This record gives sequence, C-alpha cells and structure tokens, in this order.
Amino acid sequence: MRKITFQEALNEAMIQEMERDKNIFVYGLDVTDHKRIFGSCKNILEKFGKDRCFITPLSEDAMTGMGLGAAINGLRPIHIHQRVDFLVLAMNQLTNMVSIHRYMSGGKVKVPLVIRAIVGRGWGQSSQHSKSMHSIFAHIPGLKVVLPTTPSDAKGLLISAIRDDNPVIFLEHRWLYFTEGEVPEEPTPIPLEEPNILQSGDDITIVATSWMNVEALKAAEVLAKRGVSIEVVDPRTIAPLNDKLIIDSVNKTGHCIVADNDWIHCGFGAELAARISEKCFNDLKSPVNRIGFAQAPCPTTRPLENEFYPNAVNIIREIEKKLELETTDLSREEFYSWEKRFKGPF
Amino acid sequence: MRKITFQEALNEAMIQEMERDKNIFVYGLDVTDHKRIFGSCKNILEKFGKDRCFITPLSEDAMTGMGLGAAINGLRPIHIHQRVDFLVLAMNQLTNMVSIHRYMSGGKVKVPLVIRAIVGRGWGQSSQHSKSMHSIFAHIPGLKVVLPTTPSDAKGLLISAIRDDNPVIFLEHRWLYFTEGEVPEEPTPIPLEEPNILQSGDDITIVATSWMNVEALKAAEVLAKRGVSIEVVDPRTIAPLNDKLIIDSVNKTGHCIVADNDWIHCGFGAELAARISEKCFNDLKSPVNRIGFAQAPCPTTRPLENEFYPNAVNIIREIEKKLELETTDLSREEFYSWEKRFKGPF
Amino acid sequence: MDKSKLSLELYKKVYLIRKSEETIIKYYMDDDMKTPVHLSVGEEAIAAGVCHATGKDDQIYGTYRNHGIYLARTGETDNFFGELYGKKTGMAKGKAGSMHMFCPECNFLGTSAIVATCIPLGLGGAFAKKYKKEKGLSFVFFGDGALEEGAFWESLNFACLHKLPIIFVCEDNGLAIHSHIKDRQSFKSITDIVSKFGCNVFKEKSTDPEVIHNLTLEAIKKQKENGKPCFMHLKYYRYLEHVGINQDFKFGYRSEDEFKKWLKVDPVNLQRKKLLKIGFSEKEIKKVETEIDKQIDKSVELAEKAPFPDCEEVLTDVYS
Amino acid sequence: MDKSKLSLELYKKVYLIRKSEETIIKYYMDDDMKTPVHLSVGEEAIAAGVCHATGKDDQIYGTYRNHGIYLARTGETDNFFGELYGKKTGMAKGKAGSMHMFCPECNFLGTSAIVATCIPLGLGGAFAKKYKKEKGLSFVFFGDGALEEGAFWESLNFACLHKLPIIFVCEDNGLAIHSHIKDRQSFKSITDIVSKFGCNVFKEKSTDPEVIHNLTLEAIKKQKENGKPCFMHLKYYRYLEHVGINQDFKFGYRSEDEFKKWLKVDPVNLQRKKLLKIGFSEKEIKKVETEIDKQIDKSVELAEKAPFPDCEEVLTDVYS
Ligand SMILES: Cc1ncc(C[n+]2csc(CCOP(=O)(O)OP(=O)(O)O)c2C)c(N)n1
Ligand SMILES: Cc1ncc(C[n+]2csc(CCOP(=O)(O)OP(=O)(O)O)c2C)c(N)n1
Ligand SMILES: [Mg+2]
Ligand SMILES: [Mg+2]
Repeated sequence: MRKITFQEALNEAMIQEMERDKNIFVYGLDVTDHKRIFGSCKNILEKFGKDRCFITPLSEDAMTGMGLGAAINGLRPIHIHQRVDFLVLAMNQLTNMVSIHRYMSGGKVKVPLVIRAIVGRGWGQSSQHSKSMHSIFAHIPGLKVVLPTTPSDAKGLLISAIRDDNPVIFLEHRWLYFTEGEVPEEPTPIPLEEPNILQSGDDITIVATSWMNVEALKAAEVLAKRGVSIEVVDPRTIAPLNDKLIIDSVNKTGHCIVADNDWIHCGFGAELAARISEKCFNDLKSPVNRIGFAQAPCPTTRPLENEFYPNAVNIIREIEKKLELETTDLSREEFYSWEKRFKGPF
Repeated sequence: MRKITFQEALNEAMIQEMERDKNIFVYGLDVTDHKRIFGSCKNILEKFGKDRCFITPLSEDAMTGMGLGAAINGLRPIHIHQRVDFLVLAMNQLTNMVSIHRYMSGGKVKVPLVIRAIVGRGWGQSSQHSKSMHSIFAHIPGLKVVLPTTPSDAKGLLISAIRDDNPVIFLEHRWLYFTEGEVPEEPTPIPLEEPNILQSGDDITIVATSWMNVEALKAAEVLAKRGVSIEVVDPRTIAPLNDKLIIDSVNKTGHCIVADNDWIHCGFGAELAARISEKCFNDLKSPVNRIGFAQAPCPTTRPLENEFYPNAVNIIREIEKKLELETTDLSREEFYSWEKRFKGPF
Repeated sequence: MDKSKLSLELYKKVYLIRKSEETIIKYYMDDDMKTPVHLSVGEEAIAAGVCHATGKDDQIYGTYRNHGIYLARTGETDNFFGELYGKKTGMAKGKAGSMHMFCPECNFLGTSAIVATCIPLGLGGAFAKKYKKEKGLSFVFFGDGALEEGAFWESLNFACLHKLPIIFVCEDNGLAIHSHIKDRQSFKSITDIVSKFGCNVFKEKSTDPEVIHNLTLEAIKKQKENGKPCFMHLKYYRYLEHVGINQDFKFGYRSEDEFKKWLKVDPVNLQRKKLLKIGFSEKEIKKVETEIDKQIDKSVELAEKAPFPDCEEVLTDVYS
Repeated sequence: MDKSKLSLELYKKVYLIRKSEETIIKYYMDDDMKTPVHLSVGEEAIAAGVCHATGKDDQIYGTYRNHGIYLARTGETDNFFGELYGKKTGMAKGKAGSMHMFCPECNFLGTSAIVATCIPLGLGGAFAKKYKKEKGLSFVFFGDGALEEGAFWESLNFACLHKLPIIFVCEDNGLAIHSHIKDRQSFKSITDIVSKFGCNVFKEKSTDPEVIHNLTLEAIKKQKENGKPCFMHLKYYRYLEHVGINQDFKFGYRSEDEFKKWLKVDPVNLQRKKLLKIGFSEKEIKKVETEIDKQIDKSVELAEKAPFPDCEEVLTDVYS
C-alpha cells in the first residue's frame, strides 16, 4: 500500500468526504492561509470554494455555537483550531450546549459536528500552546473524543468522525503530522470505539494515547532485543470508551503501564488505571502504573521541557522496575529527538 | 459547641476574614441582592460597603481575569457563581491564565484568588444547573480544588482558601447548605490538603466527595445495625490531593468504594480508584468500585433525576455485593429525600 | 376585515400565553411541575408580535424565558404542559423541562438556561440558511443581560460580517434577576452601537402586540432589502419574580409603582380593549377565550394523567 | 533643550527595540533561542511612544508580541535575552520565554499568548488601583484581532461602568496572523463604537514616536479629567511574518508595495532624521547607538554563558 504522512491522511479524509457530501464545510482561524493548518487543509479552498472553507474572526465561543446551530440544521461542520488551548474559549458551548442538545431535545436532533484541534509540543510552545486535556472533554457525556496515532487512523477515524451524527472532538498531536504510514487510497472509515493493538506481546501491556504510542513502540523495540515482549494498545477513542481489547490484553499479560499524553492527576490515564485495576483484579500481577506530564504548566526552556514530557526511556525504566529486570544499557539506542523534525517556531 | 448551618458557616468565614483583611473583596452576579447567594453573603454589603461587595455584569470570562489581575496586585478577591455551570465561561482564564500565572512568572507573583461556585441539584435543575466537574479543574496544575462537606469544613476550609496564596476553586453543594453542625465561633482555619475521616470503621472504606458523604454516612448508619463497620473518608481538597489517610484506611479495611458526586468517566473517582488500586495493591481484597452520576446530561423530570443520581441505597447494595452480604431489608429505613428540603425553583 | 383578523389573531396569542402562565401559577404549588419556571407575564406583546410575523421557514431560538415565544410560535399546549409535568408526552419526554422548550416541527430549535448561549446557535441556523440558499430568517430572542456576555458581541460581528439572515430580538426588561441594567451596562443606547456593526436597528417600548408585529414586518422587509441582519430592541416589564410564580415587590429592589404604570398598558388588556373598539363583541371575545381555556385545561389534564418516562430513558438520547 | 531630550530618549527606545529584534534575527537560526518570537519590528513608535509616557506607578500588560513594550518600559536586556535563551538569568528562569515576558519590578505585569486574555488582567490591575486608591493607570496592549474576542467587550463594558483608571492600547496592524481585518470585522470604526461605551477615544496612524507620545500624554490627561477609561487606536505595519524572523511577502497574502510605503516612514529612521534635524550630530547619535549595541551584545553574551535552570525547577513555582 502507498505510504503518506499523517497530515496528508487528514487532508485526504477531508477532501474525499467533502466530495461525497456537500453539507460538509470547514472553518476556523487560518484554514485558508498558505500554511493551511500544517498542511492538513491543503487544496480545500481551491477545490470547494470559499463558501465551504472559510476563516472566522477570533471568536472561538460564538464560532462553536455557530457550528452547533449549523449541525442541527443539516450541515456537517468541521471546525479547526491550531491548538487545543484555544478550545477552552468554547468550553461553555461544549459543555452546556453541544454535549446536551440532543439529550435535551429528547433525541429529536442530531449534532454532526467535528472539532479538530492540535496538541502542540516542544520548542518552547510553553503552557498556552501545549495542552491536550482530552480527559476534560471525555468527562462530558454527549461528546465523543478521538485521538488518532497513525496516519491510517488519522484518515479512517476522521472519516468516521465526519460521518458520525454526534459531536466529535478530534485531537491531533503536532509531532504525529510528520509520521508516515500505509493508508488506503479509498475512503475507508475505521469505526470509532475500537482500540487498536499496535503491537502484540505477552509480558506486559502498555496502554498509550496519541504521541505516547510512539514512545511506547520505541520502548517495546528496545526491550524486544532483551527478550521482553510488550503489547502496545491504543484506545484511540477515549469517550465513549470500549475497553474490551484493553482488558483482554492486561488479563493476558498480567502487567500494565498506562502512558497518557497529558497530566496524570484526574487524567484519562486515571480512567484507564481505574478500569483495568477493577476489571483485571484477579489477573494483575502488579499494580497499574501511570506515566504522564509533570504536574505543572508546561515550561518554555528546553531542559525543563525535557523534564516535563515522559518518553521511551521512562517507559523502559518503569517496565524494568515492574518486571524486576536489570537496567538496560541504552547508550547505543537512538531515541526520537525533535531536534530533527520540529525546530519551531510553531 | 454551638451549631450552625453550612450556609451560615460560609457567611461567617467570609465576614470574619473580611474584618481581618481589608484587601479581601467579594464580587459576582447576585451577591448583593436579597437572596444573597442562598444566604451565604448575608450582611456583607451592609458591613463592608459596596466597594468590597458588588455585583458585576454577566461577563464571567472577563470577571475571572479581573480577579486574577486584582490578585496579583495585592488584593484577595472572592468571586462567586450561583452554579458551577457558569464557571465554564471562564475556562479560558482558569486554564490559560489563572493556573499558570505564578509559574510563568518564575514564582514572582502570588495569586490569592478564591472562586466559590455552587453545585446545583434536584427539582429540575437539569443539565445546565447541576454540573460539578471538579475533576476538570483538578486536572489543571496550579489550581487548588476544595469540596467541603460539613458546616465546620465550610468555615474552616473557606478561611484557609481565603488565606491561601494560590487560586482556590471552592465548590459547594446546594443541598449541603441546609445541613447543621458544630462550628467554632472563632475563625479557625482547617488546613487544605488534609482528608477527613468522617466515620471510622474496619470492614470497608468509602471515599466520598461532597454530597455523597451524606449518602455514605447514611449507608454506614444502616449497615452498622447489621454489624458492618464502615469507614467514610472525605478527601475535601482534591487538588493537590494528599492521599495518605485514604491509603491508610484502605490498607486497613482491604475494601473500597469510591462515591464521587460527579460523572464516573474520567472523573475524580477515577483518580481515587487508580491511586488506591496502585498503592494498596497488596492489601486490597476486592477491586475498587466506583459510584457516580449516570453517564448522561442531567435530565429534568423527577423519575429520571432519581435514576441519574446515586444514593445511600446504591452504596448499600454495592457493599453487600462486595462483602457478600445478604440483601438488607431497607423498607423501614428513612433515607434523605429532597421533598422535605428542596422544592426549588432554584 | 383583514386588519381586525390580525388583531384577533394577536389577541389569541397574548391570551394563550397569559392564560398558560396563569395556569402554571395556579397549579405550581401542587409540586407536580418540578421545573424552575421563568414566566413571560408582561412580555406577551413581544412574543406574540414578533412570532406572528414569522413564517414557516423562519426559525426561532430563545432562552429559559421561553414560554411566550413557544406558545406564540406553536400554538400547542399538550407537549408544553406534558414537558412541564415531566411526562412522556412532553416534547422531550420530560428531559428538557421549562428551560429547554423545543419544537423542531415548528422550527423552534433551541432554548437554553445559560445566558446568551443560544445566540451563536441562532447564528448557525442563519448560516445554514445562507449555505443551503434556503428561505427564511433566524430569530434569536435574548434578554438585556445577554448583551454583557462576550458571545453576543462575537455573534453580532460574525452575523454582520457575513450578512446572515438573522433577526436579533433583545427583550429588555431592565433586569437580570434582581440587578438593574444601569449597574451592569456602561452604554446608553445598544442600538446606536449595534448599528455601527452594520445591523439594521429597531427599537420600541410599546406593549401593543400590533406595534411589535408591524415593527417586525418592517425588520423582515429591511433585511430582505439590504441583506443585513436586524437588531430589535424591545422594552417590557417583568411582572413576577425572576424565577417562580410570585410577585416580589416586597424585597424592595424595584417599586410597585413602576409596575402599576406598566399595568395600565398591560398587553393583554390593551389588545382586548382594541378588539372591543374595532367592533368585536364581548361575547365573541369570550368565546375565543373559552376555547383557549378549554385547550389549556385539556392539556393540563392530559399531562397530569400521562405516564412518566421509563427509567431507562436516563441513558437514551445521549448519542445518536 | 527639554524637547530635544525627549526626542533623544524616544530615539534610544526605538533603537533599543529595533536593535534587539535584529539581534534576535541574527542569532535565531543558531537554535539557541528555542521560543516562538513575534517581533515588534515596525511597531517601535507605539511601544516607545506610549511607554515613555507612563510613570513608575503605571502598569503594563500585553500580548506575545511584547518585546517592544518590554524593552521600552524596562530598558533592560539581561533578563530579556536570558529568558529568550531559556536560562536561569531570564526573568522567569526560562519558564516563560518570549511569549510571557514579565517584570514586576517595573510594573510590567503580564503578557500572554492567548489572544485577549491580558485585557481582563489589566482590568484587574486598574480595579486594584481604584480599590486601594493608588496612583497610576493600567495600560493594556493588544492587537486588532483581540477586538473580536468576547473578553474585549466584556472588559470594555466593565471598565467604563466602573470608570477604572485604564488605557486600552489597540495596536492595529490590520492582520491576525495572515488574515486581513476586513475578513474578520464588520465594523468600520472601532473608536466610534468604543466611545459609546463611555470611553475617551484617540486614534493615530503616525509612525512618529513623538506623535504617539504626545497622544498618550493627552489620553492620560483626559483620563484624569473625566475619570473615564481611554481607548487608543494606533495603526502600524508589521514588517515580518507573524511568528518568526523572516519576511513573508512571497506568500502573497499582502503586497510588498504596501511595506515599501510604510518603510518610507520607518519609525526608527524617522526619529533618527529628526535628531539630525534638531541639531544632534551624526557622531552624537552614533555614540548613543554604540552604547545600546554594547548593552545588547553584553546581554547576549551573558545569556549564552548563563546556566540553564536545574531540572527540579520543572516542579517549582506551581503553587506558592
Ligand atoms: C452564563 C450565565 N451566567 C449567569 C446565569 C444566571 N442567570 C440566570 S438568568 C440571569 C439573568 C439574565 O437576565 P436577562 O438576560 O436580562 O434575561 P431575563 O431573565 O431578564 O429575561 C442570570 C444572571 C446564567 N444562567 N448563565
Ligand atoms: C484565543 C486564541 N485564538 C487563536 C490564537 C492563535 N493566534 C495567535 S496570534 C493570532 C492573531 C492575533 O492577531 P492580533 O490580535 O491582531 O495581534 P498581532 O499578532 O497582529 O499583534 C492568532 C489568531 C490564539 N493565540 N489565541
Ligand atoms: Mg432582563
Ligand atoms: Mg494584528
């Protein structure tokens, strides 16, 4: 199968869906400028014109409610934010309106609204351009929350999100935009609410979200050479959460680490750990541990940024502790370094 | 000791603190009208004048930022919201400004800002006047989040919140306003970050928040007659969370149910369950179970409201299952019914 | 006789609203309608006047104070009382209650208890009309308090920028709960400001439903002419407490004298007197009233008898 | 000679800003300043003109595009470059970076990378002044894009309602990232609107720092006279890309011709020429420039050499 990047996958999903259904439109700050939301909105203006792809004033709150109003009137809006951090300006509409409108109508309306937002990271993005906060959205009944990891998921899940008749918050990690992978050319939806086993293994399960899957896979690769067999499971859709594959995996391996791309306290990692601890109670050989951001705002300077974010090495060390392995010599391993890909500024 | 209500306790805390420190002021919608925020702001206007107690326009976002600006300039604002649901309009200021300002200044400023908000419930408050969402605020580093349960906590914790140099979100359950209890007359701060053992017991630990403590205590009372000894622990401050007493309790009893006054998915209950499962791994005799709201917006009509909210009976049934007890005959027990206290409309 | 037919129709609407609210007041203390009500008593001329000017293709959005516009728009009371009683026969099976009245069949598309939140929603409705090149306008009702929320200004700017087919209807009772407009707003004339965004503006303090109705027709015409959104600033007096069924003059935040002045031009009385003046007999009017009374009584009875929704309903309709 | 002293002081400020930004540009590709920069090149007249009119008791709040106002207000570059390099010597030990410049010692009290978020903050500063009956004004800088956020309108209303000692400074470059003001705003004149909230308004498109300075003094005077907040609408041209160090005319969203027109009245050149005209010699000016150059070079050197904060710092300063 041909390989494309995550960003191209998003772009392809939108274009193919917009060709299929003229009720889909794309809007948000910067969706038509030359940067095109890190390339993910390439050619959309050219192909579909400015009625179906347009910028807005800096008014996140009203623009979200506008999307809701359009959605209940038969349109299928895709609202895009360059950062998740800007989405909190719309928190009122999200929690008090978007999430409840169907319920409050006794099921009479549908809300096919997609909100895409990018999780920033690195090179001084700092505290206001790096939040993910997916647990916050996932906490609110009525919203669906999706975090794609692979290019194939980016396309397949975005197609499903667009076709879904519910509000879907779709959070894309900035660094994943560069990743390449096999992606079908045809528009092939991947069902929401199905976790994905990124790698099978027997000794321990890592449940990871978004970018942390990249780190988990790296950890798995490194430890595979030492004979440790790691299963990496990506929940992908975190609300509503279908945990069957996750529970099966942990029941099989008996050990679990949750690596969430967010703060730990009251995060989605807590939800995973709570469920797994409860449902795998009899099969767990060690407690479920959690890995996540340092419990602080994200600092700007690189050395503190390095401390703030967990990585493959942290995962490896945690696994070693858990399985009582010797400390692996990592001096010859090459880990992901954003020096290579992401120099900023944005 | 003399007994007063929760609402009187809040009022007393504010008045005593305002007498002590002239930099404290109180503002928000409706703080000066004849209802005085369910009585909690009684006499404040009269005692301290309109410079220190005033209403605002309907502008939650700007008014929160205003409080932050005042706080870093040496004042100690208390901002009040009739419902937590209105606080999400200020989510941008809370997550992007209030929580980070000290960190981003390298520790140079202090943010002594108290935000009081009321958790609505019952009699058709519906989906927009009943949210608690404390896990959402607790997820954000830099914010402190406090949920008082008893009148004594209402006073002691509010005093501590006001004296604290950090932003504190103080969430008060509407129904607790009616409860009476012993409260010291002197301004006696109760340290934040200390859970409270509301009742000691040996067989099982219930960790509950806010109103759910009332239900847990009732369940404990009912089951005590059947010889079951229940420990009820109230975390009180949920961010940052000091879990020592909680962990000790569960290590002692070996069983735990978390009863959170909120939705379950990605809620504070998940954080508790995750921590307890991890830290009490060796002593837990059964998995930690969670009790919370139905995963739906809060419906208006009473029969569905009844379904939506968990109560003492749910806790009792869960305990019975857990400890493999026979089903208790509850037909002669009297449970809390809001028919008696809260007839609405607000 | 067209003119007098209009007068009668408007009277029916204001009477229906007044009577429905009085019916709520009558039964509210029975504690069967367990839902906070924000009554429309005093506001009838606006609800009837504006809604009567709307056509099938027009849409309506509002606030928790929505009984007036709901009744004026739909004319129906079965679902209305069903919803107030929290029954299966309510338009949302009791899930919504008074604060979220809703009727997609009548293009009555959303009301909300969070101030100003339906303004962006109505914006989206107007946007959809423009996008799909459909006929009709989006009418968004809100109170004077909503003018203080950022969402209003953001919506106004977007509506004017895109020349959306939207009519903003500001129902100004000078109060937000118990606080006076002068303690909340620094500007003297909202229409002066709004017009500078590129909005057609209209203002009125009449309690005469026909005046409001004509003004609305004018606004609709103007919108069609120049494509710009309209903003109607309409004053009225809230007779009762903010939420609930009682008068509240005893609390002193406003004077009963003011109320008495407004009562002299009570919209329902006004319109009734007008009918008499233009030739309707007391008997004819009574007949119309009795019919409405009966409709309401029947609806209340139905609602009382109707079953509650099943308990499982708590978890349905969260997702499609 | 007072007048000429003022001209020199203003020149020092615009030169300091320009030179600092040029220094950033020079070293940015070394990848040691790992922080997104929104440069003030083109905006110097506003930063210098307004800040030079502020006194010790006045406070300043701004956005991510804060280098100009930071330098104009503080005059210091050690902490400034320390922060850009992410070092311990930065005013926030590297935690803040370019987008959060901060200096409580100079009453420079907050800048933020979320549009319009510092407007309410500045409101709080002004409120505190009034509450404590302290001297001084709160100056809040923001871009034209901020006018579209609800927070602006909410803050404006509150400031005017309470007659707070605040000066809103709108730095209008006609762009929000790459989007033009006409595609975002439906109103033609923001000052017309703002004045109706009860604000003193001032507008200017000069790039002459003295003009801006005098206008600011006028605003301060007016505020003292009638106690009302002031709103200054100041136009300028952004020379470079929104974020980063490059020109970006090749992307076609704006024309280089426009730039060339503005370049003719470049604030730094303009002020320099003025100095020559009023009698300063080339040598005198060079001397001043060299001193500033040296200051900056020294600061950069210091910053480069300074240690990074300790790793434990990631978890300090979260709470007091
Ligand atoms: C965002 C928000 N803030 C506060 C409230 C509490 N509240 C309910 S109604 C109301 C007053 C609104 O006044 P107005 O908009 O004039 O409407 P009216 O009740 O007069 O019709 C307030 C403050 C709310 N519901 N939503
Ligand atoms: C609330 C919010 N929305 C979007 C952004 C992304 N963003 C960063 S700067 C900017 C443009 C702001 O334009 P303006 O206010 O005119 O300031 P300028 O950059 O021109 O100085 C935008 C949209 C943001 N930072 N915050
Ligand atoms: Mg009002
Ligand atoms: Mg700009």
